[in-house]
Amino acid sequence: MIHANDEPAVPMGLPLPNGKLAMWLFLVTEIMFFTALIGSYLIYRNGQPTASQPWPTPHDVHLAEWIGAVNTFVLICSSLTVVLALWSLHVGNSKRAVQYIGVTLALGCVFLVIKAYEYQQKFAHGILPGRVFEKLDSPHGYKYMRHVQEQLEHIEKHGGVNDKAKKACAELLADIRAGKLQPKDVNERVRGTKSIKETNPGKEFITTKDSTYVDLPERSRPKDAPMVEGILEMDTHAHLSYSIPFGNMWASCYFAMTGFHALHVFGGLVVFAIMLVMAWRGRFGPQNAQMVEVTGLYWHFVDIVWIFLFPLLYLV
Amino acid sequence: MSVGHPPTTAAPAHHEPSFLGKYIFSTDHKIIGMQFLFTSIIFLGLGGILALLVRIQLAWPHAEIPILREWFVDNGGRMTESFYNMLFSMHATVMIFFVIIPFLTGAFGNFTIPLMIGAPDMAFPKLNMMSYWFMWPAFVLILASFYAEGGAPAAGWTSYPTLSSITMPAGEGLHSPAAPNSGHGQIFWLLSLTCVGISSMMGSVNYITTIINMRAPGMTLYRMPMTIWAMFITAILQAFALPVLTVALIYQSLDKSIGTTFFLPDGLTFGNWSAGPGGGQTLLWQHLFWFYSHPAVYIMILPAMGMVSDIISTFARRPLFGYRAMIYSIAGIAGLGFIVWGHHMFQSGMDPRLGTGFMIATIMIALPSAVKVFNWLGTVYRGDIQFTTAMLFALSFVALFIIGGLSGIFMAATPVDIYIHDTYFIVGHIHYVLFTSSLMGIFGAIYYWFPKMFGRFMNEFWGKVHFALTFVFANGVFFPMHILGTAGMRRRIPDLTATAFESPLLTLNQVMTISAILLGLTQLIFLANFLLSLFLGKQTTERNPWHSNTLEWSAPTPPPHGNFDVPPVVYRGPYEYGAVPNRTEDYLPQTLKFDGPVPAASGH
Amino acid sequence: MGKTWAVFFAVNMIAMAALCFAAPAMGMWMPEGVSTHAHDVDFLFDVILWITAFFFFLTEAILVVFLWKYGCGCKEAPATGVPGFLKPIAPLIDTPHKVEMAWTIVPAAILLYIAFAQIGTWANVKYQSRRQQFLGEDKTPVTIEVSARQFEWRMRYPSAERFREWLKNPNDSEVKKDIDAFPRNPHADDVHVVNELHVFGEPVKGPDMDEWKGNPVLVYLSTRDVLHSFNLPQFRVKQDAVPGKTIPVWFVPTKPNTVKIESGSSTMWLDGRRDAKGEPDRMLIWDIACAELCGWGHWRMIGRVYVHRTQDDFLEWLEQAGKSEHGRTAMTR
Amino acid sequence: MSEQHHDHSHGDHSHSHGDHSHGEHSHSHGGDAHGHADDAAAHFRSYIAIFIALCVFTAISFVFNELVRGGIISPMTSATVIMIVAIIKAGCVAYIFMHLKADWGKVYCIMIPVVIMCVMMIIVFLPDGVLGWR
Repeated sequence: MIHANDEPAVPMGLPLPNGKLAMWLFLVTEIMFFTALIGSYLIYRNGQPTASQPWPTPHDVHLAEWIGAVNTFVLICSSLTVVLALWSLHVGNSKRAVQYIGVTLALGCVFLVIKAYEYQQKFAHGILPGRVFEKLDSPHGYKYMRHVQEQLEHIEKHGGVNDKAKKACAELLADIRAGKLQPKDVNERVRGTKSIKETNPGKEFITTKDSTYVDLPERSRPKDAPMVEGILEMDTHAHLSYSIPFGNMWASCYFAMTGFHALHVFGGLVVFAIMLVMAWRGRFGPQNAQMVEVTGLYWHFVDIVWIFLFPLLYLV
Repeated sequence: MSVGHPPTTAAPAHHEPSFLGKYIFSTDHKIIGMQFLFTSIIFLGLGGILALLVRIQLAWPHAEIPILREWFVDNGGRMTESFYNMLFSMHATVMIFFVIIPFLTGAFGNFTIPLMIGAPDMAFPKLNMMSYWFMWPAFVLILASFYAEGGAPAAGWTSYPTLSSITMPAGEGLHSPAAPNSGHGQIFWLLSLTCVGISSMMGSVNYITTIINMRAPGMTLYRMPMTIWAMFITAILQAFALPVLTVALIYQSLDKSIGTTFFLPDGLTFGNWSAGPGGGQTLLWQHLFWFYSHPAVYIMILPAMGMVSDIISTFARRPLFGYRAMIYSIAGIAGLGFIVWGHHMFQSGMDPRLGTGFMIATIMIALPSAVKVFNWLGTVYRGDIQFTTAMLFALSFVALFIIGGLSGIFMAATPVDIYIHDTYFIVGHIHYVLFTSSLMGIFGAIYYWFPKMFGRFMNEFWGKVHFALTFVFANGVFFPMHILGTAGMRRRIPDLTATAFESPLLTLNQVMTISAILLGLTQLIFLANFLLSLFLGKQTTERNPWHSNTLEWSAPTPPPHGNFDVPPVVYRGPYEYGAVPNRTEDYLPQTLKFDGPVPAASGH
Repeated sequence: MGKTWAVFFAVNMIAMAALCFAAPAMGMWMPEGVSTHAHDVDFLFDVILWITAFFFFLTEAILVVFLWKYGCGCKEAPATGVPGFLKPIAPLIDTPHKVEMAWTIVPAAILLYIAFAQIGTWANVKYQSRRQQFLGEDKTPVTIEVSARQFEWRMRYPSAERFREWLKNPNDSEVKKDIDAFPRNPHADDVHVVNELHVFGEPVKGPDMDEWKGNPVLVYLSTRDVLHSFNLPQFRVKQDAVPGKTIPVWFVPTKPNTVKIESGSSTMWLDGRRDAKGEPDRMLIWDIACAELCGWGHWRMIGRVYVHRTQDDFLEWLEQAGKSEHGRTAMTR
Repeated sequence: MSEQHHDHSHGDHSHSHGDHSHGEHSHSHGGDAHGHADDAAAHFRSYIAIFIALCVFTAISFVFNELVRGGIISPMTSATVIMIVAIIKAGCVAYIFMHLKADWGKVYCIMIPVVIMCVMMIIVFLPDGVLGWR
């Protein structure tokens, strides 16, 4: 028996405003969401690829590390500006806060523009899910050869490569038409073997007389095979397809992860834009501190996600 | 620092909203709860019809079914296998995502949470409204899938790739070389479930925030009724697990539509057609799917457990035995629930060493369930049981959850699972947990809260008839499933005469089907009782007809917008039933300030 | 009123329990296990069955008794002088911790026992590391690649010649390597069969009577389209075939079901029979019934297991199958 | 708690919190008016410091990646360093920018389970993807 009376009516709950608590809970769901994305990426990356058929390197898929690094820097800056916006509201400087939010919005847009440039590169090179050539054994190999032939014919007609590469293109096209080549040979002459060492750090190399190259199955050749200077090594801007083992899987993961991240960035930008509109109409002040804080929490989370995506996709 | 303020006494005045604002685009948690309730009942009917068609096909595999005969003229008047596969796939999808979950978290979560914690509404009423309206795209899409080219999905509710997700190469349409139904219908299914997921996620964030931050003064965590505890933990489960399913659904949609290969490995060949390069992992779908869907099993049972605890305690006129143990066991079920998903995958080609770990965790999860059952029995002990319809349903929950819980141990044991995996044993198990437990709990809750919801009682006599027949026929359908499973009958087959070991089971299947039809007809009694009582039921004359302690009974009936005429202040736990000197009633409402000894506080 | 409902619950529960007891008698129970690990699986099933049955009866009985005793209309006289049906708190509730501890620790112990009792059997039939030991180091398993597709099982055997070589030198490392590489290394003379899994054993003289010992079977399971499940209910074998993976499955039969029947010029192998003259026995027809939904034809994706009585029978069948047209060896359908 | 007594016809949560001049300071230590200016300056300094640290860390991971190309360190070492750097960066952002420093006591019961769950999920997935049968 207990006496459960005379207790004062104490307020219940956490000393957190509802909005902030709900945002933290929402972030929990977001953490799980991105964990599932990143977790499955790790499995795809470490599961099926083997030493002889590795996961694509950034170079294989036209991904520039420095662009990712710049984007990281942009997001870090925007994280700082949003926290400074909140700080400005706390010290009572609403005007400064609006400026900071404006800068954040601008930085977010810069991030998206850079992202869009990267995407455009992927589209230009056909590095899209389900559209990358992986296997070169038949029938996929012959599809690949036909595809390269079409690309070469396009180059023949419209140009678009430098002179040195143009000659190589013409030779390759002639050889394909003559039916002299296997898909593997076509791939080798497009891709070349010179730059492979640079772009495959840490992989096992087989040293030959005049060059080194990594032993990939698509490019696996007898040890004394001569080095081939690929068309893409002569002109990196030539639009020619080559075989990328696990290129489709890479593209799938890349677009899924960065795509959902970009969507989240966009969502944040919408809120910042709303804040700016509010400020423009003169309805923005210290009373909006919680709105800024909650949005800031979200924005920092988006930043944290990128902090993990950058090394996972670009570096490691 | 503190954001809490002493409550102001005056409830704010509200202007009376229009009909549209009051019943359709309502932000009132009670109305939203009822919206969920009505749609769930409609989908219950749909799911039930699908189930009956499944049962009929199983019992008379070679018969021409009177009405369907016209649809299957090409097939000699017999149901096609694809149609049959569609039936059970959609039955499971509808029952899980559009009946049980909306019933429990949507209808009763919405109705009970603010009322039972003494809040005027949810923390975010508009978000709450959105969470209902996000169900509508899901409703439309899932119904539209029946009319999609090839029909509704037929890859099971688990939708395992590659059966579900292989399509022609990107840009060549959505036709599936694996099954006619896995094309367009599957996309509808995936989008529909994504909408359900978004809706549930909004709901769960809202519920958690409300329960943490909106409790009435004095309503400490350990004074919350079990219903609220169960809803709270369920919402946490949803918040953690749903995003993972969302990712899986999105991945599968992308696989189907734009040519990604997340779940499609290399070298797939269908007839003469060979798919493009893959690189994906089929098993990953199962991992992601079950990472959600196992906790989802608890999402589908924990709220029912909570409501049943309240009902049993109320009608046994006894404090809930081991209140804290009940909370800890719910939390234990939820916590363990996240590390047992692999038991759905013992035979799936998952690393068998993982299987061992999952087995131990799975078997141990029976422990909190056992504790709960014992505590319910302890609650009934020395009670004064009032056999209302609600109480009968709650008691049947206990009686039949025991069967569902015990049969789970068979599947949890890896070697035994080798034999009974994908047999009717698992079908029996899930129906014992979801029909005879969750749905019985839901029925009990409807009978229990109906007076508070609508200000009228449901008819007790017909309620009891409904209960008795449901109890008998449900056991008649679902219990023999264990026998079928033990005899090796596979699930998801339309015709069991194809193998030597299954064909002797036909007679038992026919008995079950007759029982199932009767079970379906019995629900018409419920439907009639429910609808007629809405308008003709006996009116409630008092706020607290069951003499219950929890807060919702101190609100006016039906509760107005804003719920309470007097903001409640809580002085005690929710289960103080029993003899109290100097008091003529045998219950002490949570809002009652009362001097003197009170019944043993539950669970100390 | 209370008593009525107590009886109602009790009758239902008893009816269900009775069905459980009656089912084996009506032939609706697990079919006889015909592999070496089937006994272990069945034993574990029975252990769990008896434990759960005990708790089923215990808890349901308690529930029914409580309903009978504490239902309205059968209340005791109030002890404290308060009005109505009120009565004092039971002494049990005053010390709930002891009760709770008891009903937490006892089930925990039982559940842990159940969990740990399973591990050995599971490891034997699924852990790669246990395969050699379980099948016998000096035995050559019948090595078969089973490739599932919608909606049939395709089996690939080594040729009779190659298999004879393997049988001769079971401990040879080259042979072991060859067996391991079998799924990746098809030969031109491999024998392809559809929906028929042929394995064998050998009669041996036991100490007091004639026995029959099965030869281990090693199946490399793969699929080329969707998920299937390689399900041999009588052998207590079940394993999903996963696209992109090749999964080894192994077991040892303990009973033959196939007899060789020579009629004129042709030889037939019939399953479901004890001997050449006897009548077919339904219990000896062992299906390979796909257990994972694989499309519209899932239900009829069914093969048969033929366990030959002797090695010679099997080799003779293998030779003939190698010669005959693809998939035309089935004599029973 | 104050929410329930507000008129929620304007139920926007950003308004729901009553006393703005105090409640918004939930991230600051004291939350009271005194020492406001000092607090503010200290906060500003910490934000800038974290920003600089983040930039430095980004540079570090970039440089380590380049070192692999030069063959100076092994990819494994660099991967480890880069991932540790990422975790530290995330920690910095969460701890200072997201005010976990002040709010940890209120949200730890959400954050600890979710972190455990993330790590566990990935670890449990790995055997199948990485070690499983090929």
